[in-house]
Amino acid sequence: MPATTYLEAIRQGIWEEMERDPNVFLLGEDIGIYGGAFKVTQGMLERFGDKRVVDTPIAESAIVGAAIGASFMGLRPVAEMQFADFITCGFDQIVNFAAKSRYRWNAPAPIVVRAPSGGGIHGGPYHSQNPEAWFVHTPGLKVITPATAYDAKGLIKAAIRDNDPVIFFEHKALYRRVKEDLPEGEYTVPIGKARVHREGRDMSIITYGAMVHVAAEAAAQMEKEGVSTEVIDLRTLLPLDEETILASVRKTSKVIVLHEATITGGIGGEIAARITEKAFEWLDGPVVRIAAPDTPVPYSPPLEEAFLPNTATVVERARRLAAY
Amino acid sequence: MPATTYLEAIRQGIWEEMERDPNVFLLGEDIGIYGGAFKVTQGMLERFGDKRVVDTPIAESAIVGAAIGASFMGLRPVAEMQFADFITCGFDQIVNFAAKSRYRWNAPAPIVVRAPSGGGIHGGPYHSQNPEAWFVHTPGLKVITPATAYDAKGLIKAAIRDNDPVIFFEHKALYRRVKEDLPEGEYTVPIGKARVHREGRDMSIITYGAMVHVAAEAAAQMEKEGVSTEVIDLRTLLPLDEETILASVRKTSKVIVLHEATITGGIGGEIAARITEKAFEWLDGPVVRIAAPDTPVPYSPPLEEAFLPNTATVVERARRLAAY
Amino acid sequence: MAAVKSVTLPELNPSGFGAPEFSTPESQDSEAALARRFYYFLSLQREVEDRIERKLYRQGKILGGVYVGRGQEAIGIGAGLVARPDDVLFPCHRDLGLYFIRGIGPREVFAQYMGRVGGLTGGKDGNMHMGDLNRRIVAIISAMAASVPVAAGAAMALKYQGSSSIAFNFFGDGATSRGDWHEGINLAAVQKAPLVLICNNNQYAYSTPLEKQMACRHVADRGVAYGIPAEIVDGNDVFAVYQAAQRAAEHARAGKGPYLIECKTFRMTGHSAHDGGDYVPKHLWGEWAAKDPILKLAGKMLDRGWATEGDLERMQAAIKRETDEAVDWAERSPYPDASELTRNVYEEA
Amino acid sequence: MAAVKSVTLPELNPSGFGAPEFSTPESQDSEAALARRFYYFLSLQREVEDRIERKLYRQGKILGGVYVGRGQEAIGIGAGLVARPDDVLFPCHRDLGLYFIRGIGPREVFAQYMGRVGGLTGGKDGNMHMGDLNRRIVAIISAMAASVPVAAGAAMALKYQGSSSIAFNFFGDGATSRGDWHEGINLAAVQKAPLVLICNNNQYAYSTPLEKQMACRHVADRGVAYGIPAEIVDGNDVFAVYQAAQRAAEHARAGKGPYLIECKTFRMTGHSAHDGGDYVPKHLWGEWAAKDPILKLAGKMLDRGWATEGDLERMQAAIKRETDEAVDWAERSPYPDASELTRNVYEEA
Ligand SMILES: Cc1ncc(C[n+]2csc(CCOP(=O)(O)OP(=O)(O)O)c2C)c(N)n1
Ligand SMILES: Cc1ncc(C[n+]2csc(CCOP(=O)(O)OP(=O)(O)O)c2C)c(N)n1
Ligand SMILES: [Mg+2]
Ligand SMILES: [Mg+2]
Repeated sequence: MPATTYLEAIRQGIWEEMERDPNVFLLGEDIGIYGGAFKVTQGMLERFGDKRVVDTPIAESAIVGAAIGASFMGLRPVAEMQFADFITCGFDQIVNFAAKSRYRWNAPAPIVVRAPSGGGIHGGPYHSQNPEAWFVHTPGLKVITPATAYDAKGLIKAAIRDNDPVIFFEHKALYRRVKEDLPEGEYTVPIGKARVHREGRDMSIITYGAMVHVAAEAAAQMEKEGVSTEVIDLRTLLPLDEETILASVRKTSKVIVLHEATITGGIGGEIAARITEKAFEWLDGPVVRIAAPDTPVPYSPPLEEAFLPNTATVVERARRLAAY
Repeated sequence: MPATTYLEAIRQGIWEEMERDPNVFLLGEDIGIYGGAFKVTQGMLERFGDKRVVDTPIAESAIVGAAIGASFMGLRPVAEMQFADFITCGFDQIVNFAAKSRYRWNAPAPIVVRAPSGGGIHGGPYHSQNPEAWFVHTPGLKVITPATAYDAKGLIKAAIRDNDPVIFFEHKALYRRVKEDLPEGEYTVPIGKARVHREGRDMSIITYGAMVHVAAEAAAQMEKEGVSTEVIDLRTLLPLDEETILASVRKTSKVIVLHEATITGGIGGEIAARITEKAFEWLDGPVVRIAAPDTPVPYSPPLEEAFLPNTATVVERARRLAAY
Repeated sequence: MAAVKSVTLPELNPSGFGAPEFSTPESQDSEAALARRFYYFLSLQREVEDRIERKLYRQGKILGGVYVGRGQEAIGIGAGLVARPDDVLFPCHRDLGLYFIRGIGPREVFAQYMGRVGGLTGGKDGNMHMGDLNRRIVAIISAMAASVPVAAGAAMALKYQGSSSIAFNFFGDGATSRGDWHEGINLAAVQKAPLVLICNNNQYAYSTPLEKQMACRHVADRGVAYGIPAEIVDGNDVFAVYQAAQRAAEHARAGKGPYLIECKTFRMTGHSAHDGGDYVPKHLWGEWAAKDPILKLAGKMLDRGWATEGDLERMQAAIKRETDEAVDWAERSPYPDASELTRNVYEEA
Repeated sequence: MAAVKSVTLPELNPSGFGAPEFSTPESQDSEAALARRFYYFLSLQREVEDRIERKLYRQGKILGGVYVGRGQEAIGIGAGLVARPDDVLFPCHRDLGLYFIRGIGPREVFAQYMGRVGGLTGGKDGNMHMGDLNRRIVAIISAMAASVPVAAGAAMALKYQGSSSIAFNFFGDGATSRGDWHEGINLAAVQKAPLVLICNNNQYAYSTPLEKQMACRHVADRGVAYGIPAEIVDGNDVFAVYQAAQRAAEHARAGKGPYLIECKTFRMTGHSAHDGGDYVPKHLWGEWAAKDPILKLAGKMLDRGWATEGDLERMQAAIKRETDEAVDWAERSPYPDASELTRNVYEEA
């Protein structure tokens, strides 16, 4: 069996859940006959029919709202935003209806909102954003950002089974670039658990999504320079796996937090703050944040390249931190 | 002249700008004949007419969008969200249209979006939120959160004159509770400058909005216990006045960051991270964050009281930090 | 707690909560029986809301926002009694009667408003922000019309499940300006989801009169934009609303998709308890008071011999007693413990 | 940079950019002259977009999304030539012709698509996400229909300023499903803002056919929901579009508020350059190819003696040369320097 791409892994995960539970259904724009803008739902219309694979009008608020309403009736809706950038159009439904429903009146809204996010595909300001921090600041939601095919599959399945609303960010640049052999049998990946992507002793890079691969490259290079670098893949941003983060920090005492989203108000601040709050005594230097600058995502290739955090930048900052 | 309330100060500020510049106009729900849900625009319809004080349908996205369009034509729109909680309904227009316009095609969108925010008025989950962190994570916006009548007036005037889109959070609990004598003449308060609300030597509390007053009470109590406590009122959250923050940290070496918004992903993380990044050597203890817990804002009084950070909590954490 | 899959249907108490039997013989005339139920629920909503707005709020016992349905009770109740217990209701903020119809008592409502554990949300939320999935009544969020896409989705789910249940969605004239209203109805229409849409056009949205809200004459004019039928009824005539809702429900249940009913009415109060409604031209109060839905119904009942003055008085008295008792109960209900604050944000193990 | 208060109006070059004179004597017939302008702009859009989609994109010289207006060029151009230079245009993603009408040349367009400094946004944004406030043409954002409230606000501002300028807002059939579309038009209608609304109903939104987008028959059916006039025209007949836009503009300029035009057309391409449009029933391609707006116009011009075959050929040849030259120019335009990345997020001192 050839290695499975990140995209195909998500597709498999959804497919298996559709097979398993007739309450699972999909809604979104162009997910039926077209199979989705990225082809994540390809073949599902044919297999599951148009009652379970619902092509909707262009109306993100209605898509999310309808998912919520269907979830109240016992269904397990998986809503697709064509691009994560359009999640802003369904924002109120997510943060005010879905997120608060269980707390307010004991009515869980077990929906999954899939949102293809991230840059590196020359998408410009509206097809490249990483809006996860907004949702991390919204109690009642869970936020997932897989970096590998294995996790993408296991986490989408866990998300669909989860009894709370989940925002599932799929990094577009990983869709076809990342692949691996997946186990034959059925599996899920627990929500809320980070993963040690690569072990190390001298420094930790805490990251998620596409940046896991950047961090891994940087770590490999640092290794050659004699700095054993650990890479933590958060996998879930809300709830955050503080334990795994702190364990790594206590081991290495030097930390970089890396993300592709813009820096100010990004989740890097949250992580850095938790680390200093809870492992201050273990720190041998300031927690370093590496993230995109505070600008929209530019279109032109040299600008976008300068925008996205890359291996060279991480290595350079890692060297400085190592020498601290 | 009797002392001016925070609410009246905002009203005066808008009024003066309306008098000064015929391009300034207001739009929002019930701002005309009713004078606004909180009466911030009272009397303006009578004075300036319904061409400049526009009662709109219930349509936050249209309100923000129309403000943007009018700003492109050279006007200076001041849009009111009836409650900050409804800003989510105009979210896409703010974060995708207004915030990115100058950067993308050199078309500034000098709008002001006024948003009455905050709890302590028994408003429950939808009339109490503090959503500022979402906007702080949106490059291209400015975010303002005045704590005093003086600042409220000076900052709303500065916001209206500013050539970039500004989200202006007015804390509802301060509207009538906070007052002071205002100068006779015209003045503005610069955007992007924090203010030392109270000087101290041993500890800094960095905060904004309603929490400035909680911090000041806590500081007064700490003073009695022999801990000289500085209170920094950020006033503007984006851009953040790093200089003033770091100056205070370098002086006191112990820091509490305090906000009313929920803790995870709140702006406290950003501030704590910057402080550890840029003043690590000066710190005599971890940066402590105090904020609301990660829940919706509950309605019932004992729950809401437990939700809102209060003086007792701040004092208790301050004592622990002082002893660190 | 898992999502509710099988719904426990409430016992629908046809005479409400302890409403007295009428002295007139229980005739075979179903109209008379219906009228009695209307009268009971209309009067109960009126009484409970009067108590909330004019007493408990002014006494400082209710702290948050208070929105009542005075003068427009016939809309929720007329349509609500068409709904089967297995139909899903999406009330707006002036539809208290729908809760009573679903077997939620005044006790839980008062406790809800006072933030007590006995309230439907246990103090987590306040006022009309309440619901109960087991009774298939969905809590609004504040954002006007946000319930429309949600109701559309519930209706789609019912259709998918092969159920004959339908959804009823209530909203005001002002709510129709919101994007969610448009998106939700459009989606439901394309999907032919079984959704009854009921607009209370009370001619104001807070202080904003209709002509500043929309440039079409009737909310019902908007049906054509979605290819769905729309009709206008006298929202103060509970029988008229009931009949329109029957037509709508039949349409929806037959698989023909959404159906819009515009109920013309008037908000006989300010927007909320703190608003005197000074912006309303004075003469309108009197004009609409004369069209009061309870008066109108009582007149009909007396006319037709469905009830005597004494019957109605006894009903009113019973409702007052029930209300008194419920207020007492609610005031004795404790406030939630602060430890509740962080509970139930997520599923708990 | 302060907000643009006084607008520099572009010189409107009536024959476009270096388009050749016709051999037929410049008659007094204004229709002929108009036809010539139509023909020039239609052909220019077709040629430039063909170059973008079929050549530069396939060569990998354009990296982002590519959406073209093939087959529906008459809509933007027919309406755009009604607009006065001081009117404000809000194009959608298939309205490239509007840029040419506003004096923005193919050079800047190619450079825009290739992310060069010579592009209208200097590389900050790509493809049709471009605008120029000085020329009163406003850049879309991606979110469909987001420009509708913005156009409503611009129109309100024009009215407030006492200007006789109006706004023209373009969008597709799919965009009409969005909440912003509803909110924006409703606001403009209530405000009687001078806004011409032009829908290109090309029967698809990406892969989604009309019947999954709306349950009404025509987009124009929606006008009544806002109390505004709405009409349907053949979107492939540039004269018909022009005349409808004249009616609409007159209505708006007379202070009567928004006016909706639905242009029936067809998207003669996939949704974007990477989409073959396999979901479109095969026969439709041929049927609509026969209704091509350029063919239709050419036929009329020849019929009426407004041009000879030779004239049209020479025009096409000139456009090809112009396009070649513009591509060269754009390819020579440098990429922006990385230092641009953090510039102009906010006003700079
Ligand atoms: C999105 C949104 N914006 C503003 C408000 C504030 N608000 C609460 S009720 C109301 C008026 C609602 O009018 P309508 O829909 O006609 O209902 P009515 O109160 O008249 O029954 C407004 C503006 C809100 N709840 N939601
Ligand atoms: C809010 C939003 N959701 C999804 C998309 C993705 N998208 C881009 S164009 C398009 C189809 C637009 O259809 P229509 O409005 O009919 O315009 P057309 O492309 O047919 O001209 C979609 C779904 C988007 N741009 N905006
Ligand atoms: Mg109303
Ligand atoms: Mg289309």
